[in-house]
Order: sequence, then C-alpha cells, then structure tokens
Amino acid sequence: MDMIGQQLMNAVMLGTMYSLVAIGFSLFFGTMNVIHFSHGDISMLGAFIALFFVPIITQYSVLGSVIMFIGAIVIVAVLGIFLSGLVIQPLQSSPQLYTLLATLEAGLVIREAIRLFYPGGKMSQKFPIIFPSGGFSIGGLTIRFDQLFILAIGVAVFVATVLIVNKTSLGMAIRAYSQDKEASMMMGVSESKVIAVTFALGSALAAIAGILHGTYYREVIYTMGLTSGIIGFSAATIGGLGSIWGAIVGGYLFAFIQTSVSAFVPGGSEYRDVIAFGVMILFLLFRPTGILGERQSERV
Amino acid sequence: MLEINGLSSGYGKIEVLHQINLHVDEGEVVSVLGANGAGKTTLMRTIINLIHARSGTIKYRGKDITHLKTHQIHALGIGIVPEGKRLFEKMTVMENLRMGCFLEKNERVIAERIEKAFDMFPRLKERKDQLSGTMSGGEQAMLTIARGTMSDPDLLIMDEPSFGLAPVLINEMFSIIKRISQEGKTVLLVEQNAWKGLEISDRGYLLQKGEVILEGKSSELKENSLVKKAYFSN
Amino acid sequence: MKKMRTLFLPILVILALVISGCAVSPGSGSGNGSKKQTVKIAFIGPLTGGNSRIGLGGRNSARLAVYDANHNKNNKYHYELVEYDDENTTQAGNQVALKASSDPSVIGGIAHYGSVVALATVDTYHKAGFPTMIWGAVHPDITLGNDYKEIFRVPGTQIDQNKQAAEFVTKLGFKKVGVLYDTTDYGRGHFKYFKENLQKLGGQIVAEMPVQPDQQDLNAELTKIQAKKPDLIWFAGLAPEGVRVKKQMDAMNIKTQFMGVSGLVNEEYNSALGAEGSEGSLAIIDGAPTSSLPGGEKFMKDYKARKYSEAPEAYGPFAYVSTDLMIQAIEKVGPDRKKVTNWLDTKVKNIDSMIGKVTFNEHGQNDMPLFTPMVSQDGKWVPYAESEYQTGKRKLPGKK
Amino acid sequence: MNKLIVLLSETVLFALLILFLIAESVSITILFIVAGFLCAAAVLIFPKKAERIIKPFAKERRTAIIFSMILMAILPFFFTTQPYWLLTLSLAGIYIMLANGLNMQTGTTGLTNFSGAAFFGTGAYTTGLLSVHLGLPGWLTIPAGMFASVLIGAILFFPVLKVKGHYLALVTIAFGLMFNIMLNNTDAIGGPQGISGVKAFAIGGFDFSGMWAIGPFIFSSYANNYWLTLLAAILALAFTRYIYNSPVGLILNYVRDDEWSSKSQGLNISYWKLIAFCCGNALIGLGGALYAHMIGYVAPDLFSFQTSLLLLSMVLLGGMDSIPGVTVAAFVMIVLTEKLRVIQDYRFLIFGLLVIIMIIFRKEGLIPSRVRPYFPKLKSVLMKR
Repeated sequence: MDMIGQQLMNAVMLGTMYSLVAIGFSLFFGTMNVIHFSHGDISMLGAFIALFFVPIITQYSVLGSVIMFIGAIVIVAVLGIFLSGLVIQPLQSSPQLYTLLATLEAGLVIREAIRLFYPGGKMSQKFPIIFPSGGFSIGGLTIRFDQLFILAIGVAVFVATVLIVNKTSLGMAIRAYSQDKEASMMMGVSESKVIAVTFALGSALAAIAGILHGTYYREVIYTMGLTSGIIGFSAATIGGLGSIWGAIVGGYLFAFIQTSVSAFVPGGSEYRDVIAFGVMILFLLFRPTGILGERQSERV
Repeated sequence: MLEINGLSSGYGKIEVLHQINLHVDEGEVVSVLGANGAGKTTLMRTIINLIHARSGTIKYRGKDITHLKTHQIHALGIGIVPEGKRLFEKMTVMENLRMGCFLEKNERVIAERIEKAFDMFPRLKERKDQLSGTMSGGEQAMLTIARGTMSDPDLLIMDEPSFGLAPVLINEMFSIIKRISQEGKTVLLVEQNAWKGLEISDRGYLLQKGEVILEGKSSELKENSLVKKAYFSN
Repeated sequence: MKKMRTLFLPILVILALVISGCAVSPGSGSGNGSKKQTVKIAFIGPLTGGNSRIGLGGRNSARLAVYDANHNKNNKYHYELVEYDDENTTQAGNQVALKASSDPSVIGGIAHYGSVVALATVDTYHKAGFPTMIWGAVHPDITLGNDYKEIFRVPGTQIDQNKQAAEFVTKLGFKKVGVLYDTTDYGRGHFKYFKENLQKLGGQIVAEMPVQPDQQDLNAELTKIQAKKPDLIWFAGLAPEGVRVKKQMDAMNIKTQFMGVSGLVNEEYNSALGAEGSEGSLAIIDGAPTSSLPGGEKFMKDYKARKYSEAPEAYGPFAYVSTDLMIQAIEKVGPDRKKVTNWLDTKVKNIDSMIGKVTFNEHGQNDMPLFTPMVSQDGKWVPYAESEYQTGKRKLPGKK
Repeated sequence: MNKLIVLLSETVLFALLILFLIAESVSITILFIVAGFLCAAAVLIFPKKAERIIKPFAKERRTAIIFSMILMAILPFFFTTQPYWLLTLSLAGIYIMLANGLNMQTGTTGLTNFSGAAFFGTGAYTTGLLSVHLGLPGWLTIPAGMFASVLIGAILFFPVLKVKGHYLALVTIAFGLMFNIMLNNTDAIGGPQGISGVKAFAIGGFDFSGMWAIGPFIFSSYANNYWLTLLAAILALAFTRYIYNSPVGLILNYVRDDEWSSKSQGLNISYWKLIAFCCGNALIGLGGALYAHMIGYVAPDLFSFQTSLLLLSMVLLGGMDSIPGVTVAAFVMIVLTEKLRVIQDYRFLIFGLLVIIMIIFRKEGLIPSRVRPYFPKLKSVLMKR
C-alpha cells in the first residue's frame, strides 16, 4: 500500500514536469498548427541558463532563487520568440515535414551548442538545491518538501496558464487567432504579437519545467531535452493537441504509465518506454484526437 | 473616406484585380456587385491587406493604408464582416462579441456596445453563452454582423453577408444593414445579390473579371442594361 | 559579364589560399629533423560525441607514449601517431578500422573504447593481420570470444573486474544487493558477471532494474529497490547516469551504500555531486589510480608537462601502456605487422609497465590485471585501502 | 558531338571524384567543396548556360547512363590499395537505396516516415540472423531481409493509414524508438552486442569475402562488395525510376497532393499508400540486408533515431520526390562526412545549421523534382494564366 502511494507520488512529480513541456506543444499547435520539436531542448536551455544565476543564489538564498526563476524564464521566453522568428515563421506556408525537420535540427543545434560551448557542458551539471530539504511521513508514505514545492509551483503554473488563456484579453486573442487567423486579425489582433506571446509563454513554461527538473533531480545534462521533447509531444498528443487541459492530463497519464510499468511489472523498467509509446500509438489509432482534443491535425 | 486608385492584386502568378478605382464617401452605402469569380472577395481582402496589393494605393481619410497590417487597418476604425461567417466557433456568443471590440479596453463602453448589439439582435441575447459554432446559419450570420459593429467603426466593410441564407433571412439582413447605415455608418457592401444590394445602397460598382466595368448611382444602375443582362435575365 | 567577374574573384582568392595552404602543410609535417625511419601507429577511439572525454584522454596518453619514445635516443625508429575517430559507433568504427588497417604504412593500432565497436571491428583487424591493442573496451568476448592472434588487451575484462567487485562487496559484509544497470552492453555485461560472482560468494540480488541510459527519472526504480531493503545499491553504467542515480537517492533520502563500476571513477562524478554527495561512494577500477601506479607519478607529471587540455581519465594509463608495448614490439622486431603480432603474442610475459606486470595469455588478454576498489573521499576518488574508511576513521554511509 | 561532350564531361567528373577521394589534404577537400558550391551557384545564376551543358545529357541519355555505369564499375581499379574508400562508397550506395526507398514513401506519396532506421535494421537483422543461425545462403537471406522489412512495415502501416500529418510523424518516431529499445533489450538477437559473424555474400561457389586478381590488380572483398552494392543500387534506382515514371508514380503524387479529390476520383487511397510504403521498405530492407553481409556485424546503435533523421535529411536536402536529387544528396553526405572528419566535434552543429538553412532558403532541395513530362502542355497552360 505504501508502495503504491509512493509510486503514485513519483508519477505525479514526473507528470508535473511532462505536463509543463506538453502544454507548450499544445499551445504552439493550437495557435500556429506547428510542432515545435526543439521545445524539449528549450526546456534544457532553461535549466542551463538558470545555472548562470547560481552565484546569486549562494548570496541571497530565497530572493536569489526567485531572481533565478524569473531571470531564466525571461531569457528563455525571449529566445523562444527569437527561435520562432528564425525557424518557424519562415516555414509557415510549407508542408509540415519541413517545420518538423527544421525544429528537430534546431534542437540538435541547441544541444550541440551547450555541449560544445558551455564550460564542462559534456558532463552532467550540479544543480543548486533551492527548496528546503527534509519531509514528513503519513502512514509510511514519505513526502518531501521539495516535492510539495514543485507540485505547488506546477499547479500554480497550470492554473495561471489556463487563466491567461481563458480570461485575459491576450489569451482571448490567442484563442481567437487559433480558431480563425484572418478573422482575428480583422478584429484588431496583431499576428506578430500573438505569435510572440505564444512562443514566450510556451518557452517560459518549458524553462520552468527545466528548472523544476533541475531542482528535483539535482543535476542537469545537455541530453535531457531530447527525451523530454519526445515525451512532451506524446503527452500532448494523448491529451489532444491544442487543448491545454489535455496536455496536462496527457502528461500525467504518460508519467503514470511509465511509473507503473517500472514499478509493478516484473522486469518492466526495461520496457517502460516501449509500453508508454505503444499505448500512445493505440490512442492515436482509436482516438486520434486524444482525450480532450477536438480537431484533427489536418483540417480540410 | 475610402479611396482606391489603380489597385491590382492576385494570388501567386495570377493577377485577379486589374487597376481598380473606387471610392466611398462619408455616410454612403456603396455596393460592389459582380458574378462569382469577378474578384469581389479579392478586392475586400486586398483592402484589408490579407492579400498584398501589387500596385495602386488605398487611402482611408487621406491616410495611405496600402501597406498597413490588417489589425492596424482595423484600428483606424474600419469594421469588417468577413465572408462565410468566420466566427470563432469554440467561443461563446459573448466572447465573439468581445472579440469584435478587442481593442476597446474600457469595460463600460464594452458593456454598452454589447447591450446595443443585443438590442439590434435580440436572438443573440438568448444565446449569449452558447458556443457560436453550434448555432444555426442565420444566427451565425447575425453574430458576424453584430461582431463587426462592436468596434463602433466609421466604415464597415461587409463581404456577402447574405451568402447562403434563406430568403426570409436575407430580407432581415438587409433591413439590418439599412439600419446600421441610418445610424451614420459608412458601409462598403460586397454582394452577389445585386438587386437587394442596389436597393439599400447609394452607389454601386459592377466588377467583371477583375475590372470595374460600370459605376454609378444605385437607382441608375438598376436600370442599366448591362446589369440587367448580367443579373436579371436568368 | 559583371556577374562573371563577381564569380571569378572569390575563385581566385580561394585558389590562392589553397595553393599557399598546400605549400605550407607538407613543410611543417616533415620537419622532425631526424634521419630515423618513421613508423606509423594508429590510435582509434571516440574523439567526438558523448564519450569524447575518455577518447581524448586515451588519445593524449597515446600521444605521450609516442612523444616519450621519440625522445628516447636508443630507439631505432621515429614514431608517428595517426588518429582516427570511431565516434563510438559500429559504422564509423568499421570505416576507420579499415582505413587504418588497410594503410600498409601503419604497423599497429591502439583501438576502441566502446565494446560494441571493438566487437564489430576485430574481424577487420584479423583479416588485415593488423596487430591491435584494445585500450578501453572491456567486454570479455573481444579477446576471449575469438582466436584472433592480432587482438591484445592490457585492461582486464568485465569478468575479472566483477569477480573482484563481488569479493570486495562480500568482504565488506554487504549481502543483499539491489541493482540498477543500463541496458547498453556496458551495463548489461557488468551486471551479468557481477551477479554470477556475487551469487557464488553467497550474496543475494534482491532487486534488478534495467534502465535506458537516457532515462532521467529513476524514482520508480529506486523506490522499488529501496522497498526490498538492500544493504547496497549497485549501479552499472557510466558517470552521467551514476550521478543521476546518486542524486536521486540523496533526494529520496536513501542512505543505503552506493557502489558503481569503473565507468563511475572520474572527475565528473565528484564535481557534479559535490563532495558531500559523492562521499563514501564505492567503485572498482581496472588497474590502479594513476598516482599509485609504479610509474604513475612520472606519467602524471609528463602528462601535465605536455599541457593536454583533457585529463587522461580512467583509461589513459592503459592507452599509454598499450602504445608503449606496441612501440617496444616494433623496436624489437622492426616495423612488420606479422613479426610485431608474433612478438606480442609470445614475448609479453611479466613485462614491467606503468600499471604493473603485463602478461598476455593465449587470447592476447592481459592475465594479471590489477583492480583497485576505490572510494570517494572529500570529493576525490582514492584507493579504498588508503582511505580513512579502511583505517576506520570514517564509516561507509551504508554500514551498520 | 553531343555524345563526345557527354563522354568527356563524365570522364572529367570521374577523374575529379577519384582525385577528391584520394586527396588526404584538408585544404584540397575544402577547395573541392567550395568549387562544388560555386558550380551550383553558377548553375543557378546562369540557368541558360547550364542548360547547354545539361542538354547533351538529356539527348544522349542512354550513352550517359551506360558510360557512367562503366566508370563506376571500373572505380575499384583505382583503389586496390585503399579499400577504405570502397567501403565508404559501398556505404554511400546503401544509403542511396535507403534514401530512395524513403523518398518513395515521404517524397512521392507524402507518408512522413521518421523510422527509416527501424526498417533498415529489420532488413539487416533478419539477414544477419538467418545467415548466422541457419546458415542460409545470400541469395535467400537478402530477399528475406527485404521481405521482413516489408512485413514489419505492413504491420506498422495500419497506424500509418489512420493518422496524418504531425500524428504520423509521432507514430513513426515512437515506432523507431520502440524498435531500438527492443533491439537493445532482446537477448535472443544479441542485445546491445548485436549479431557478429554474418557471412559475406556468396553465389555459385564464389565467396565475396575472397580475393582475386586481374593482372597486377588485386581485388579484396571490399571491391567485391562494392560491385555487389553498385549492381543493387543500379537496380534499385532503375526500379524507383520505373515506378516514378509509370502511372503508379503519378497516382502516388496525386494521393500526396490531394487526398480528398483523389478519393473522389475513385482511387483506393489505402491500397496505393500500402504499395508505396511496401516498395519503399523493400528498398530499405535491401539496403539493410546488403549492409549486414558487407560489414558482417549488426548492432543496434546504427538503427537509431539519429539515422532515421539522417535519411530524412537526405530526402529533404536532395529534393522531395526527386530521384537524382536524393541520390546525389545521399552520396554527398556519406562521402563528405568521411572527408570532413577534420571538423570533428562541430560536425553535428554545422550539419544541423546547414539543414535549417537549406530548408528555409531552398526548400525544393539540391535538385528539385521536375514537373512530370506527361503533360508538356499543362505546364505551359499554367504559366500563361
């Protein structure tokens, strides 16, 4: 029983991070009908940029952590806008395959750049512990403070994202743009602004995911974005591309499948990705629009 | 108010509009008539720069808007009712109306305008929390017009508002357009239904193969043999 | 016409550049100033990509061996190291193996870090009659799985390493072992032999969890292992993954003793974990730490003096010794592949080297490989026998 | 006259190729690359002049093709002491098959396939297993490898059929990853160590691993394999060309460009997609089978996402649906990565940037696919409007 609870907790933590990345995929797909494959690497970039702020943290612990979060998020958001202008917008009118390949290669370039140019970038990097250590147990279930912090930040970010998209005028512009580009422009929505905001928002979420990844696992490495990218995409797909709640649900579901395969299937940890991806393919076969998605990838 | 000189535009290698000259004066209702494929919608889309002009100029209140972006053109006070009920289908009626005055930040003004829209289209009030995509064709058409007027534009560009509507609704539609113009708005109306269009407009242009072949007072156009031949003989 | 001119100018400039480049490059190559015959030796390893640190460390060590040989006035030949990048993939490995072995001016090779790459290329070396010293790959089959005369290896195999590891673990009193291993040949191989040997000695594997090498989240696996209450968590994989395991153990507040394989013993492990994180981690390495090797001090001093930008890493000393042995063979019998192979095959018995005595058995495998249990103490890997844990001054975190 | 121009220019090109391969110096390599770029630029800047050079080739197509085949066939004579380049060229030949197989799926029919490496692996593993465990001869194992690729492809085909666009990309990516994990984790097929000791191809008592000689020229197994690969590549290219120029190719294009209208024309979309998928996989499986026999060792590391991405890049850079383009791209990429080991660590970075730049600035690829020769009138009609 403890075991199940503990593993559930593991899955929830993992799911929080997957969901944060998955939302970005969903947002980009919803607004621009693109898959931004370097998104996982953007998340990795977030973690590495946060590392630049380590001296500040050692000086002012709490304030320093806040500065690190905000600083890294802002920088990555700007980079996200930059990347969209460089790789995604020029390819808007081309077949999807080009965008896919261009963003995949952009991810490769980011990854290689970190490996080659970040000091010691080939090795895993120690990530500062910014949340209080320790924890408490309820009936054999151990819950750590950092888990609670990460979960709280994750949930707060989910709620904030949903509120931004559903309640603010910017969010309304994004939604309008995603439903009918031209009509939204006729209502005074600036296309470039929507794209910039979308990419800033999605990249900021990815940066948060990267930083939370760092604090949770306490180390980061340049390759971490590749897997989180593919898993984030899969999670967003299971949930239904274009739907933010779908991405969140998909992220948790994917984490839940992986964790339970590892934890409860004898010898399963070897095949956890095989099973998780297999489930995803089945999903696409029997419910191609995902759990909460409403529309197909290709509109006719 | 709106002045178009020597405008040409098109898609890819194909030029659709050739040297269009057109003007709309303050307070007027001007209709652009033409058969399918005459270039009416292309004209509309070029005015609001969804298609880039190849040559010629578009001036609004003396200001050159040829190369402004769509949203900037809208911000100058031009309302647009696009062709084919381009609603935000996954938004409610309320949200669609709010999108119509997206640039207006004053909540009180917005509330007033929504009130006014509901006044004009009582049907929409009943459906205000319904997703627009789930409404009937007529209701959608009404919402499209209501949304277009939400920004309280000086000039309203309407692209075939009657398209695909039942005859009863078409009449209702035109009476609404008339009402809008009576409230002092200038209207540029693109219509396939020439008779109805000319009935409510002051002046009209006849487009054929991307060229203006005829222009004049609506009453005169109605009597013109060319128009008659094009529209009323069959 | 104007277009033509704009096109011609860059061509001319480039031509000029290239011609001048060609004129300079041979000049610089031939300026060794000695009349000795030049003998080429190949170094093959991962010079780029994820494992390049180890590859470059090996390459530098091989360079050092060549440098030392060229500065030895008694030597009959001048040596030149030809370096090839196998990218740690079988396809590139095959290509460079062929490139090196088909070049008749190259007498022998110091090759490969990845076991799969080595397994894929031994045929090529054998076919070409190309004497090859494996400097970093530890899969037993590379030497023991065939009868190729041309393949030699100074470092010990996974079998030997894990035999010693199992003995060490048992000696420390750890009985119940929980295992994580990565699903590459490296992790799997280590696990296979560790399990065999541990069970022979009465130890018990209470949980075994294979993981993908790029898997980030290991919480599920660690939770499951921890539930079995092992005395020791043993991990087979390379340093980045080892760091991941240990970090997550710390975060989960798992105080169980942690032990890894030789792939863990490098700076990355200590620097990424920090002194407090790595304290008390165990591992076992081939040979001994460079500093406690017979010629280790000198090696480190010379290595530093050459100002290589990368550390020698775990397998640098083996690359050095392998290169040195190859050079010794060539000095004895001359630059002839067949003779060199024969010499290495028959004459390498109890030869003194930096890592101790080297003896090749009938498979060309060094028979007396040395292994040293290591412990991380104050952010440094030190031999367990020399550590404060041995003296009892400190206690391993997992020991009751 | 035309014939002479063709023969002469092909000989010159061939000589340049040999010089390029033999040259060890980095600066010469760079000179060749720059010269290549300038030639390409010149073709773009002066299309009319380029047309004058290309025209004789179009006119004397048969001569051009046969003569280039002869030249490629005599290439091993120049490399009797450097089998390394024969191996590399054979690999290039195999990648030409792979890329053209993928092109048939992705370029011609629009089926995005991010798991090319998985089918490559299926072919190689099947051939390897049959050869090592059952000792089957090459003339059986190679078709078996092709068949296995087609079969596995047909199983994956059902998801492929149901999903489109981004989802299709995801399904194939996931499949590729799953395939690689399975290879790594299945001990019965060697796990991460793969299969070693795959026998060289042999037919009619002639073992391709043996050596033989003509006068002073001694040919090693690499030369034998080179000829085998060359023959297979020529057959594969002939096959793709045949499909491309047959009504089938036209139908596949139609399926790609306008699925709905082709459906309404009464075409059985699934059937044609299956045909394209299977034909493509047959070529990819052939590449895998030849690879297994040639290298003699099959390990999972090659059949990874990275390789799939490389194959797809070849198709895209060469030009979607353009057989000559894809062929040239595959050849250039394999040979150039060998030549450019100098830039070492930066090659992924540079390659990534190059692909992005190409995609943004020259989407149609190195050699864009031409408008089909069927309707010469249609093209002029389109231009007039």
